[in-house]
Amino acid sequence: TSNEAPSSGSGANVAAAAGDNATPGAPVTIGFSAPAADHGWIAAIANNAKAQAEQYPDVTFAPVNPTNDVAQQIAAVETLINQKVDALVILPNDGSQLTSLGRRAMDADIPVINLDRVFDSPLAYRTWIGGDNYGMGVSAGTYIGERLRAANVTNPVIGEVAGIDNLPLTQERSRGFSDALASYGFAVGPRQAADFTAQGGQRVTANLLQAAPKLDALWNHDDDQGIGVLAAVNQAGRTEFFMVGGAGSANAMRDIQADNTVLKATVTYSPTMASSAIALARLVAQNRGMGDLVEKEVPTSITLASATITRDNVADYLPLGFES
Amino acid sequence: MNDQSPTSQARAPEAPEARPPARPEPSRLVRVLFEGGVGRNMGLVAVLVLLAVVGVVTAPRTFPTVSNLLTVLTSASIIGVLTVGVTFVIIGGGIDLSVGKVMALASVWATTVATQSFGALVMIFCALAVGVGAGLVNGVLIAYGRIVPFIATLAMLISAQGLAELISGRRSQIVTDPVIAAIASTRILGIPLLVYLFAVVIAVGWVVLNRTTFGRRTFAIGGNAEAARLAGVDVRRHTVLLYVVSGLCCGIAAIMIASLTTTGSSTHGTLYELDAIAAVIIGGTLLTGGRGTLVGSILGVLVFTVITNLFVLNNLAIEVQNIAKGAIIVVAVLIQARARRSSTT
Amino acid sequence: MNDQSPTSQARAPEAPEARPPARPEPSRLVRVLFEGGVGRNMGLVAVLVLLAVVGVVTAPRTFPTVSNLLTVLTSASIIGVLTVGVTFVIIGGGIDLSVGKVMALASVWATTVATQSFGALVMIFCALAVGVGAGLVNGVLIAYGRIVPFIATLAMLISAQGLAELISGRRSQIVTDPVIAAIASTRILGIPLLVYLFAVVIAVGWVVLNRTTFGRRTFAIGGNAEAARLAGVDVRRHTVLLYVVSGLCCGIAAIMIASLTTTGSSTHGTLYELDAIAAVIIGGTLLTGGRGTLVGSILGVLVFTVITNLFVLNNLAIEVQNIAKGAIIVVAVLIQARARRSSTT
Amino acid sequence: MRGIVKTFPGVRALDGVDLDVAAGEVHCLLGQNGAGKSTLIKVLAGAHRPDAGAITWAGAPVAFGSPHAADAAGIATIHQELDLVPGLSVAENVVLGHEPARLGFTRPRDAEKTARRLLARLGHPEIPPRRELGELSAAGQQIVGMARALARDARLIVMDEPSAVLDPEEVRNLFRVIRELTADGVAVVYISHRLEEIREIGDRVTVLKDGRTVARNLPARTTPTADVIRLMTGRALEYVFPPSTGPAGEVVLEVDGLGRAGEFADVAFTVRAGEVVGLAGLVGSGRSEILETIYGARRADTGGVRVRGRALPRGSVPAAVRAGLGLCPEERKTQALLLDEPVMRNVSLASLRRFARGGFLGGEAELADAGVVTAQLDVRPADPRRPARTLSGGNQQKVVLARWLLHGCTVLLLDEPTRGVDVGARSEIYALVRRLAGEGVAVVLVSSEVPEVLGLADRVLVVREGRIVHAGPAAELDEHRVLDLVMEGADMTADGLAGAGS
Ligand SMILES: Nc1ncnc2c1ncn2[C@@H]1O[C@H](COP(=O)(O)OP(=O)(O)OP(=O)(O)O)[C@@H](O)[C@H]1O
Ligand SMILES: Nc1ncnc2c1ncn2[C@@H]1O[C@H](COP(=O)(O)OP(=O)(O)OP(=O)(O)O)[C@@H](O)[C@H]1O
Ligand SMILES: [Mg+2]
Ligand SMILES: [Mg+2]
Repeated sequence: TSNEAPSSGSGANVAAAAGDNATPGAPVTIGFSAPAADHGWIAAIANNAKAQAEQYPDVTFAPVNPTNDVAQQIAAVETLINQKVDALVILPNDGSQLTSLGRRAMDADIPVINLDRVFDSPLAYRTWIGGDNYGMGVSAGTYIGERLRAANVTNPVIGEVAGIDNLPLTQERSRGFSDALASYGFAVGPRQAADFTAQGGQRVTANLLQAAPKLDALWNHDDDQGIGVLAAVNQAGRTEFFMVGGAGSANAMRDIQADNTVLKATVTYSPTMASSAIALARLVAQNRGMGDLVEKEVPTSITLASATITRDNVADYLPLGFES
Repeated sequence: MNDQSPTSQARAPEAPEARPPARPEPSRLVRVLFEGGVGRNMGLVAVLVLLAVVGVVTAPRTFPTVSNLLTVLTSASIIGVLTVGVTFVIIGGGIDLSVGKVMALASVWATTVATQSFGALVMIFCALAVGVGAGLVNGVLIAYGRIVPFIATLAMLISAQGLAELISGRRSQIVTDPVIAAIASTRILGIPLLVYLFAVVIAVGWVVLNRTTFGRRTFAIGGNAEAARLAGVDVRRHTVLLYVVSGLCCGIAAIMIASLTTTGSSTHGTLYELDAIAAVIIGGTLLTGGRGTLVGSILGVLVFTVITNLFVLNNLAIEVQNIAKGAIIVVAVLIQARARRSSTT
Repeated sequence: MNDQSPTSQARAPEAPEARPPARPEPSRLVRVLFEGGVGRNMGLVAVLVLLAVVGVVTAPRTFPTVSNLLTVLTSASIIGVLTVGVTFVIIGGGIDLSVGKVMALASVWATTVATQSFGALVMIFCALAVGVGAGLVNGVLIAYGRIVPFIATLAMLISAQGLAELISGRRSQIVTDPVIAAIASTRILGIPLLVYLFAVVIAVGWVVLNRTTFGRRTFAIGGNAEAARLAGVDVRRHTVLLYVVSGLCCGIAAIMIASLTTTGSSTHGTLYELDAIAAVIIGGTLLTGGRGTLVGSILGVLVFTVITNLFVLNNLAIEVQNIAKGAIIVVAVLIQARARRSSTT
Repeated sequence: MRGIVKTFPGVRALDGVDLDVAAGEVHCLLGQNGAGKSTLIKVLAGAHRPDAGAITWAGAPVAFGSPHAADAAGIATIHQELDLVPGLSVAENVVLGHEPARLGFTRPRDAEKTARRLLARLGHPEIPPRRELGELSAAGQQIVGMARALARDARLIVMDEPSAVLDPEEVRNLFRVIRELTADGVAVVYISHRLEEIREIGDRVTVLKDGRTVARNLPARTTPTADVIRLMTGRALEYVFPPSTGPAGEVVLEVDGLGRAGEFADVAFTVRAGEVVGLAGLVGSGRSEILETIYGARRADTGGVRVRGRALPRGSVPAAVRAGLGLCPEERKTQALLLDEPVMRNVSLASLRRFARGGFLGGEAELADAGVVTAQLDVRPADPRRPARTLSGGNQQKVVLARWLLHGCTVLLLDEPTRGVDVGARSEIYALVRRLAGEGVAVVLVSSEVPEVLGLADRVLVVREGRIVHAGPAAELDEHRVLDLVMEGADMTADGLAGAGS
């Protein structure tokens, strides 16, 4: 949150270039396009990308107008292609809808680093780096399953506050969640979709708590909307269940550390991937490989792991948390 | 000012004062309520009853509980407060598309670190001032700049959104002030403070609209602005005031939402303007102005909120919710129109 | 412009029929263009020129290029087609909030696996049919169900959204048909096919609005529905047709967006209705109906698109963009109003 | 038409009306405001469906389900409320509903040709067919409305108060056209509150009262006026102007060098307490503009206005109202009334402050006082809670007067106060104006009816093309002299108006 005292250098996470890759190469321009930030996670993506690019003296960072409209994102990236940048980092509003655009860039010999939401065709990107939505659901489900089993709860009522239901990522998270719970013999009870905003989280949760007079556990997909979810839980005075967050905001981590709310854990989906994407784009544009790998090329696909943060390990992760 | 008291004229000798209003007077309370809009909104009341029946049947254990009722009222309170302001503007012949984002801007401005450091009172003042200021700009652009309300308030929507993002750095600003944070969790006699606030805003709005010269002039301007002007009403100043009222409601709603979500954020209130306008129109206010009731608008808000609540309690998927919601709106309006037609004949 | 004020005749009782229309006839083309709206929209043209100057100054290497111009026109084309339909509806005294989501629904319906298996023609037919069908429902609800247009089309918006989500399973459906996929990438004489399509829709819309009985009656209904009824116009049938026209435009736009994004999706067109309505109103069409020009609406769309393009080329942060956009809209409307006032006096 | 019944919510507008119209005649329909004349012709035009009754057209029973059906049968109607579209051109209005078209494509040139021909026939070849209708004055629009009716080659043309916004010259033109039509065997139903017009143009008269036919097929030229008035109002009424009430007091209103570019210039006059000053002039001469500028509704470019010696700020209606001015504007419906609001609220609109305590309304005083003034003016129906929309034209006019009666003013500006008002109400309004003057109110009266100006005013100002060309006591003028002044000495006393007046 911007009203917290500034900590850890504007909260952006950057990787220092190490080894051979630290030496400046040919100057390159990296175009960057992402959805408009109406959300802490997306804001962190943009911030991380920018901060990472500033690490490199040989990189010119060319971000375009973030937008939540597919047609506008297409127009914006087209201006980058027209400008003949050396590499593109694209977090599309919708992977399918921008696939043809990725193809066009690749056909114009501009390597595309596809960030998070994946294009439909491997021909549309050089490298994909992103989080593991299914794995995130699995992590959350596993934590809840373990904890409930340890407490010997039978037939638990497990609630789920999803993000925007239209997004494939939401559907994957939910699938992972229910698959993981199924392995414990549990099922998802009341499930409602919010919209990644605190206000949506509050509204949906206030009603959902009415639908479930007694809950055992609650998974909320997103720590930004989680602020509202937690507010609704507190306003209803409900304490009989525990809650798991998602994404890994610094705010959620502080709540976990303080251990004075129902929030007991969160599963990460880290916006640090944007920093890595810029680093990858630089390497690809300069025809370099990744330092620690034997291969001379950057791999075509990198999937981040979803870690489970609890009170026990929160101190390790707090520096990576993004401000909502 | 002038020597002829008009009432003395009016009681001039040849006046046939032997003609009292002959219709039997209904009890005063009944009359006040009917005149105030309940009478014209029997259709909406019927729709609410219908929805309640559906709720009792489909979710017998969760729907008809006091705590669920209070949840519905709390959910309705924020958009309800905005709707009160929008009702004024629409009855006065205008429209306000900016309410959702002005509320967001006010919530952000009131929750910056700097503002919060001065404590709750300053935060409240700040939210109200931002709302009133935005309303003032809207009103002046419309009344004196002669920009059509749709465009002026759309521009305000966009600008307020941008300003809110700029100030907040596109992040949720967490409310640390305990007083503001407590508003949403305080209950008096078991009823949340937000519900009281909502009730007070409705009551004040109702009195102003129906029992003051300001309200009367609002109807007059919406009904026929030229006639109002030629009757000596300062139409432009009044128009400015209407948007200020709407802005003030945004300020109040900003405090409420900041407390309810424990954040100030530029994402608050997205599309609230459409919901508020829809509630006003479902409530029977003419989009062209001059006619409408506050009670109708509030019933409209409640219809929307109860629909959402029913869906959540029944754990319906969002796409089914949407399809059904569209159909329910149409049916509600048809019932309402039919009820009104039959009540006037 | 003409020397005879309509009342001057009253002072010339003698020799009435000896006075032929003295006004010199301007060239036919000039007249057609002026009558068609350019004359009334000099203000908007001025705004566009101003924006172009800003573009040339701030982005001299990227803004004034053919490829950038074509990018602007392509971006404008989809919302532009919707705006044509909305212009008809608003001139006819209604409003259509559903265009964005009806387009989304049509794009989804046209790109299901089943539909795609029949090939491009069936897909196009399907998109148009869905658009027309939704328009028909809107029109019937409004004309015969007597539901106010704001509510009827809002309900359609919500339902279409839900239906699109249901059909698509909330996923983007990929266009596999090569013909449809090719529409957006085809260029003729270096100009994208989408831009031609846009031009054709504008041209047809202009002719229908200004040169057919349908178009002239649209003005009549929006200007004075009762007068139109008394003149023997079937107002209700005409109203239905207006919404069908708007729906048809949604169908065309659906094909265009499906091709441009190579997907059909329920997320297409979110909030396009507000942009379309704003463009129509900036273009000088009265929200109350009866007056307006198609050319103005298109200029309005272009103003919006060029603003966005300028922001992108200059790489402005989104929050600054929004604040500036609101201000630019206000200034554009003020310039336009001033230009029109001075041209009529 | 036989036994036509039509009820509206709460009102039985027509309660068994009969009407016979023969080919080639001018059949006049008379009745007080609210008698049901307009409703009857709306039934005839297919705009309303009657609840009961039969219509026989050319020997066969018919039922017009829509305006289109009546139109197809050969009935054209000029409705009382202008049934025109302001946003369309003159030509498009003339042909609306029957646009010359090929395959749906309009043929604007044909439409313009038609419009030009018809406007010429009505004596107005100079109205440009391409001009947007909304830019024309009310009189110009009325003429377009008539052209519209003529465009249909109808066998029956119904005219509902066509002369209300016309000046004498225009009325003369209208009558010439009516005579041409009847000579061709077209039947005309003519509605007007000006009895002298009936006498001039009418053949037979049918009188309505409270939704019933009280007299049928009276000979228009020979029935004594007093009989007609008695039939309409149910009482004997002397259609005369009340006498002036004696010498005027001190000067209350001073208008000095007032002007607005393009509208009027150098307007200067004074009005004393208790004096009625009439402004005579042609439609379009700028009288309304002068009144509105005095009132502050338009901002003066030059000159000023003083009330009791205190200068009014330019362009401020609230200041004018505070200083004691009141205006009854020319267009009741668009400029004066809140049609959907109850009569009571229309009446109290200018006086809200009086009924408010600290801004709060709510006493019964408002209803009671509004009831008293409306009763005083005999507004019918008497219930002040009825929406203004449901009142007839004359009663709506009384409501506007009641507004200023309730407020009380030092200077009352009246713009065409009797337009569309029946004889009964007219004499009541005359009496009221006189009474107010007697109580010391200064009155400025604009009227297109010369006898009204002469009969009611103490002093007459003649306005021509935005300038006062004559000022003098009413007693020194007669109708012909005023018309001469108004028309710049054009020779027009000879024929058309010979039968008018009395
Ligand atoms: N649409 C309506 N709804 C309700 N009442 C109506 C309506 N139209 C007319 N009336 C009522 O019907 C009666 C007859 O009205 P109508 O307009 O026919 O009178 P009129 O004879 O034409 O009067 P005027 O001379 O003032 O034009 C009046 O009492 C009027 O209030
Ligand atoms: N709608 C209009 N547009 C432009 N000019 C107008 C319009 N109406 C009136 N005018 C001009 O204003 C002047 C006065 O017109 P107006 O008809 O109001 O005069 P008036 O003397 O009040 O006539 P009336 O007898 O109708 O009251 C004329 O010069 C006329 O050309
Ligand atoms: Mg009438
Ligand atoms: Mg006038």
